[in-house]
Amino acid sequence: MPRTRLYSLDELDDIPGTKVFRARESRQAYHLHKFCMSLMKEENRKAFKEDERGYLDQYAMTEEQKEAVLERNLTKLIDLGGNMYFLVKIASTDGWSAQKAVSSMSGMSAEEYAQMMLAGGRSPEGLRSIRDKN
Amino acid sequence: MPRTRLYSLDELDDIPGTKVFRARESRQAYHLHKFCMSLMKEENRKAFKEDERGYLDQYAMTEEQKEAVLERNLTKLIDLGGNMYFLVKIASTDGWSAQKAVSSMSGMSAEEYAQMMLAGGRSPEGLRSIRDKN
Amino acid sequence: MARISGGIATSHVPAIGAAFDLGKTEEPYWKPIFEGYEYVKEWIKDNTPDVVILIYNDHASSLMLDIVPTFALGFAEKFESADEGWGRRPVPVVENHLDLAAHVAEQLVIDEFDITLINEMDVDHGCTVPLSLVFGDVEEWPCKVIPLAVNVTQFPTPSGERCWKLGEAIRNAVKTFPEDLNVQVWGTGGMSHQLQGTRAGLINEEFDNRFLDLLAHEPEELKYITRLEYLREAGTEGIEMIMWLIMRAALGYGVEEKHRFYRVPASNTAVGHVVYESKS
Amino acid sequence: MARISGGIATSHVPAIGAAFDLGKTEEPYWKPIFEGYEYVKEWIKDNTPDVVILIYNDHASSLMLDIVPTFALGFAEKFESADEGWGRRPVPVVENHLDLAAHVAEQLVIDEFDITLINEMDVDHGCTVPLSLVFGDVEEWPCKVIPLAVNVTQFPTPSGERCWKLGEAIRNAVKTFPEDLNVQVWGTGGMSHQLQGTRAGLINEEFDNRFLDLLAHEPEELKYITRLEYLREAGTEGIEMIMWLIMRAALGYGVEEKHRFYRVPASNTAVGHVVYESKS
Ligand SMILES: [Fe+3]
Ligand SMILES: [Fe+3]
Repeated sequence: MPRTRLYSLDELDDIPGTKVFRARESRQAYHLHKFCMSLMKEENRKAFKEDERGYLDQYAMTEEQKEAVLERNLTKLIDLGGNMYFLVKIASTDGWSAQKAVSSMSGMSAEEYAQMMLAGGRSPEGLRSIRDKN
Repeated sequence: MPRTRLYSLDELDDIPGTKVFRARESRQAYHLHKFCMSLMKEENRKAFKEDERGYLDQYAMTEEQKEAVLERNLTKLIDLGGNMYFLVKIASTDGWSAQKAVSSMSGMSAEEYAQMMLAGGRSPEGLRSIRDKN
Repeated sequence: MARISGGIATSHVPAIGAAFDLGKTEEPYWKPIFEGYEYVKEWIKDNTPDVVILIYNDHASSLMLDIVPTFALGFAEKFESADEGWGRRPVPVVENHLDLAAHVAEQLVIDEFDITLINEMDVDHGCTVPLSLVFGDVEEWPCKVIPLAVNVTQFPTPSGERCWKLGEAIRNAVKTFPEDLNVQVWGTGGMSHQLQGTRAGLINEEFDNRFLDLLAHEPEELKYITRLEYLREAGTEGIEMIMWLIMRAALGYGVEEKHRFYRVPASNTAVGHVVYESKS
Repeated sequence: MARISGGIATSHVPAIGAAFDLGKTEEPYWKPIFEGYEYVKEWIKDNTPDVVILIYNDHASSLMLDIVPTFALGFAEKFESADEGWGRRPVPVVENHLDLAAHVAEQLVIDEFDITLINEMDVDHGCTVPLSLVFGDVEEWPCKVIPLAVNVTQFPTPSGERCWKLGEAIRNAVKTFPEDLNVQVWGTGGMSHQLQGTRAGLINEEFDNRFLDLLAHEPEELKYITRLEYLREAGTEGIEMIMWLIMRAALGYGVEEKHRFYRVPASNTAVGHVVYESKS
């Protein structure tokens, strides 16, 4: 007998400010992620920094994805299918800390975010479910 | 409870004229196989044919493996860890049929081997087990 | 709801693909082989599925060197024909049904199969030769294809029992897909052959025919054939028959054997082929 | 015979690795974190294993783009530290115990785990940061390491129950290895953290501490935490705690908790760490 689902997949969309990395996103961001992983080599990081637009044009990413990379708009890149484990390589190439990169999506300044983390991080209260508002 | 083994792994060595592709072989032939898979591109096949030795020297294969490739000695390459699904790419690069390549290990001429296949192939009788001679 | 309506199994010898591509199907060596597929070419016209889940093994084309998955499920939008050393076969691109693939992946993981998702790969003769044999020389494959590759080469390889359970789980996964889809499951590879050593050219007609006899109505007996027994009886590459077990299990208890074909040789291999319709 | 003598779990935050590599361990931000590892650095001197089976997840370094295995077992002779965008960490090469890896692979496949064999890969901070935290700044790691990577990112990911069973199967596999070896199993990742969106920075101390409370003596309750619950309670990356379950199951029923540490934050993450000795 097959096991039954423990929850409906729709519930994965019920978490505030959160996007789960699924097949759709993995397809949508495939070339964006290929670009990100290319930054795992020093010579590629150098080439990217010397001519960002030209470097991006080697990859079959969408124009929207390219622009979001140029803007370092991680919120938009997540929206366009990106996953942070790939995207953080852009931040590392820029010499940004992971905390600074993550804070850029949080709706706070890097300093406010750092203070929140020092004070124990963001509480899950009210952020568990859109539907249940808990 | 864990499942028990259905046979001892030593029995994999009990089959006449047969080598099972295991972890050891996979390590032993890793660079040989990397070379073989490089032949999946036309430009690499061309480069290999133009300078076989020079092309092989780009790969961290053993000298023995390189010589066996130069000699097209598939029997030896299997002995050195090779697996036929990789090695057949050398034969294809040479324009050999898979039958001709396989026959080169069989102890027969290509014609004798082809005749044996047309006559129904090699019988398993006497070739099942070294120990049991069946 | 989606349903599995039938299944096809066939050997996938690369030389058959070459004979097909080079227009040698009428030559005396190849004609009797291609005749064995006349039935399925007609049958498929009335039974064109929306999606084929195509169980095969990769032959050191995409999945055998750096990363060797036991069960690899194709998750890319499309799959090109691999260049196996003599250029890519001139066949259509294989297009995936991503929604069904995502659903099957999810259900298989829920059912405790530790599958590997493949976001990019080329498919080799194990996938494209059966498509050519069944659909012929076409501009586009007439259905979507979800490739599922099984490790049958680097030890350890999955058991017949595990393959059987995978087929059952695929059946359950398809059944719970909400869209109305006609799905077939194909198993490719085999029958007896050995491509190495002084035992090369081994063919075991008795073993192959017993396999074909049992597959339709008493397949449980086939689940317990070990890799060792495949090696001894059917040659180093005979284990490819475990892909047929996955197909068979995906079809459920009752099947009708619409067609059976067996011939020796094609190149180094015994060629087997069956067409089943599901009764349930 | 080989035996599993103990286990370690720890978060594997890349910033901890950077602080270690840049000699910042005495800085006020980092000092209290590194102090949490003083115990294990002493303990490991008397308890140096022959082999660590190190359960971690790859962070889009080697295994997340083209091929995404549920469970990937390292089969290469050695694994270099990955360049994750700021150069390779200056740490020793990770060397495999190939005979044990081959044995574990075989037993896991017999036990119906569909593992993926990895013949070549780099290991990222998920593997190397825990090694640095435990062994310190060394020329060579003092033991062999078999890396085992779990997909915790691309949906679908394995359930807690499946991870638990994998841990049990690893235990059984090690027990049947004929050579006399002292083996530890480590689980890395977690605790609560979320690296994306307006919910970034989420930390759930209550959830984390309950997890730590139950892990030693009532771990069964933790098996049933779904991915959905990890997402809601512990953030998008909190699911990395399933690697701790694999470690825990590999240790058998009775363990002694030798050390426990919890601190918020390191970069975006809550840091947790335990040291267990097996009683059986
Ligand atoms: Fe095959
Ligand atoms: Fe992590």
